[in-house]
Amino acid sequence: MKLRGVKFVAALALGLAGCAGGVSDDEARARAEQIFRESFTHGNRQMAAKVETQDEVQALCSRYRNEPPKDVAEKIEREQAAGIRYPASGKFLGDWKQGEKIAQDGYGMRFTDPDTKRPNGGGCYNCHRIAPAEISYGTIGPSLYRFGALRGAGEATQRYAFGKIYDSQAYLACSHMPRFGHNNVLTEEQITHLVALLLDPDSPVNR
Amino acid sequence: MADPMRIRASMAGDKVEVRVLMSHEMETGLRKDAAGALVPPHFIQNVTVTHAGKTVLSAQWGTSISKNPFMHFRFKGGKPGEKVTISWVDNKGERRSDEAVISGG
Amino acid sequence: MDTRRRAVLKAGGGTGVLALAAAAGLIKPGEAFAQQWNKAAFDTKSFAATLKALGGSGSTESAQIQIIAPDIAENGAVVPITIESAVPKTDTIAILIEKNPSTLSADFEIPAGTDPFITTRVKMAETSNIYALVKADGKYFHAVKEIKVTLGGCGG
Amino acid sequence: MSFHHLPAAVLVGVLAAALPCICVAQQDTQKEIERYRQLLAEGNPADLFEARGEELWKTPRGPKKASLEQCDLGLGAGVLKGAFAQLPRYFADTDRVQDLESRLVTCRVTLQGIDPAEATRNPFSAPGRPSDMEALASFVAGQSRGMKLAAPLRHEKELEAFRTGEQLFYRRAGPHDFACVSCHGESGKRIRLQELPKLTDPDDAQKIFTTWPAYRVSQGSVRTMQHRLYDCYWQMRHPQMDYTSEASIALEVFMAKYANGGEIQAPGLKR
Repeated sequence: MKLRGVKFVAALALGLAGCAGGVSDDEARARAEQIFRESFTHGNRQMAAKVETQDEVQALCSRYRNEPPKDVAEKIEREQAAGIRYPASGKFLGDWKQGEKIAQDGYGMRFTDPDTKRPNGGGCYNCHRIAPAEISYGTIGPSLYRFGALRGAGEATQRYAFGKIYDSQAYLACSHMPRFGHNNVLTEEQITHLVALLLDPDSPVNR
Repeated sequence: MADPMRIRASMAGDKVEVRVLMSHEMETGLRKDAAGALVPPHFIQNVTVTHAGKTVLSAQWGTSISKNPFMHFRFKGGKPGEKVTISWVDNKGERRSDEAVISGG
Repeated sequence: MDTRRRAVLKAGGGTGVLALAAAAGLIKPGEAFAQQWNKAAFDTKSFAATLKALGGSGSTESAQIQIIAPDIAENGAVVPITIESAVPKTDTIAILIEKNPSTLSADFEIPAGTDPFITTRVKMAETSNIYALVKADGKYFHAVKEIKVTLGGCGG
Repeated sequence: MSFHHLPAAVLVGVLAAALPCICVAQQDTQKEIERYRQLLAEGNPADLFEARGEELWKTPRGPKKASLEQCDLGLGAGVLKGAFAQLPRYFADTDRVQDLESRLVTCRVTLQGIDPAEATRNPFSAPGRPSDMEALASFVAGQSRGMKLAAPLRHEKELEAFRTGEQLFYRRAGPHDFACVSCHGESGKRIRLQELPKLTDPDDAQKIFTTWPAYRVSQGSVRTMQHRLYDCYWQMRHPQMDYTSEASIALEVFMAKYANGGEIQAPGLKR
């Protein structure tokens, strides 16, 4: 909430910068899109085509610099929530040991990751503190240490954790966190392993 | 041929303080290239430092010295203007020798 | 050949303060590596085996040997290590890394007049104990320190 | 025991080691990493690259058998000192905004007669395959060491590049929805143990932007700003960014605006 004022000033400053650059934001955006397409010409064409076209959420979050107006934010959250596919079995808790491996692993979907048989990692430790033994953790996201111990491991929490990993923007429009399920980075089963890492009482996160 | 070393030799009190960087891959023999083939070991095995005809340090290295090796040591008996010579030879028999003039403190 | 020679000569007149190059051909015969490389010692895979291969039968832990190194290395490819020995008549200083594929990393001979002090950088495959093994007056002494190797960036 | 020969960083280390030993607590991790970096700062292998770059700069090469000594990096033909501190900038002869690497390519092509494809063939080294660009960039950057960054951002095309860079900085795409701002939008955050600069904050930008090119111990080589961007997009799950592409230079102009005034400490030394 305290950010609102800051945002307003920032918006003003951006408006002024806009004048200095000589063209409107829409024109600047159109030019940047053109330049973007001309700057990734040597790699995999399929991969390039995918990043050239933004989906609606990416385009909106880019346009609003991750601070969408309330109505836009609500629309994003509503639509993303509707797209979450919860496990048909109703089983949210997988194996925390496999979850730990997925959380450590940053493999997958880079142009040097040709092994399509090797599953993608979640790279969770890049941004979150999780199990206490790992001292090399990032801080872009909140600490998840003791996540289950603090929130309990009831069904509502299980459902929330699954949904958040599946599509973070169902809960916070323009969150920095990838939409792991929505974008097919992680499978349903992999996400249940991560849910177990966070919630299982035997997981080092909660012990 | 390998690039020249970067040697700094300067007086610190009555001692000569030497810092050297060497340009070398220091391949362990355990690394795989892009095609998945093992890259053969290639590393410096012996280093000798001489001053005024006398060896002031010698070393044997294995594959676990870091790429582009760095070394820092001190010896007595040198004076500004004199030379320090550092030589290395690697497991393929390639060698390199460079010298630096000792500067004042 | 021409480019090589030029490269060597020009480097000498380069940035001044630092290195002066000498062509490989200028190494005087005789000073060129009469010494040996102890393959047997570099092939060993434990502290005890390395000690034995270097000719020692036992080693005493000594507070007179200091290992100066970070507790945590941000990257195992380059771990800075300084070893300083206050053991009288220190002749050699070796660096051993317990969990590396080969334990012995380096063995320095310290002639009289040279400080029993050496800084270098080593590769560590994983979190491990490192040993500074000193030979002084025919006897072996050591110090040990654990260094944690972490994953610094986004990771594989 | 006397410490007076030890560099300050090592001395700090000795004193720290003398404190009562406690297990590494979380808050100490950052301190130890800081110490690791201080111990490394004693000798930067980028020195080796600077020396090789100087050699490459002065050696006649290419079909025209010319050296790069007459290269115009923005302050006139042959002016090296301080040129890097005023890049990226607009160049009338190419009618483009160019960064250091883009301009070095221009000079290799025009002065030395090297084929453009050849001049950009091996910009990023691999073990056993050194890159001339990494060495040249190290050398030229080192010639502005200690000076303050002053990228001009005056010419119409420089301002245009800034606007483009700004759009790209916030542009989210790919399977992870990443944009530059995903990691560089807030101060004091890290990926694993690596701190991340907020690139639109002058305090952060001035400290970081000015340390590239840098020797990266994780890569065993100097890496350039072009590589930094290429590597970011790799991690962002984008395809490989074209070397000296217009988008890369626009992003550099965008970053330079906030980094202007920072003291150049390149080539730096990093993880």
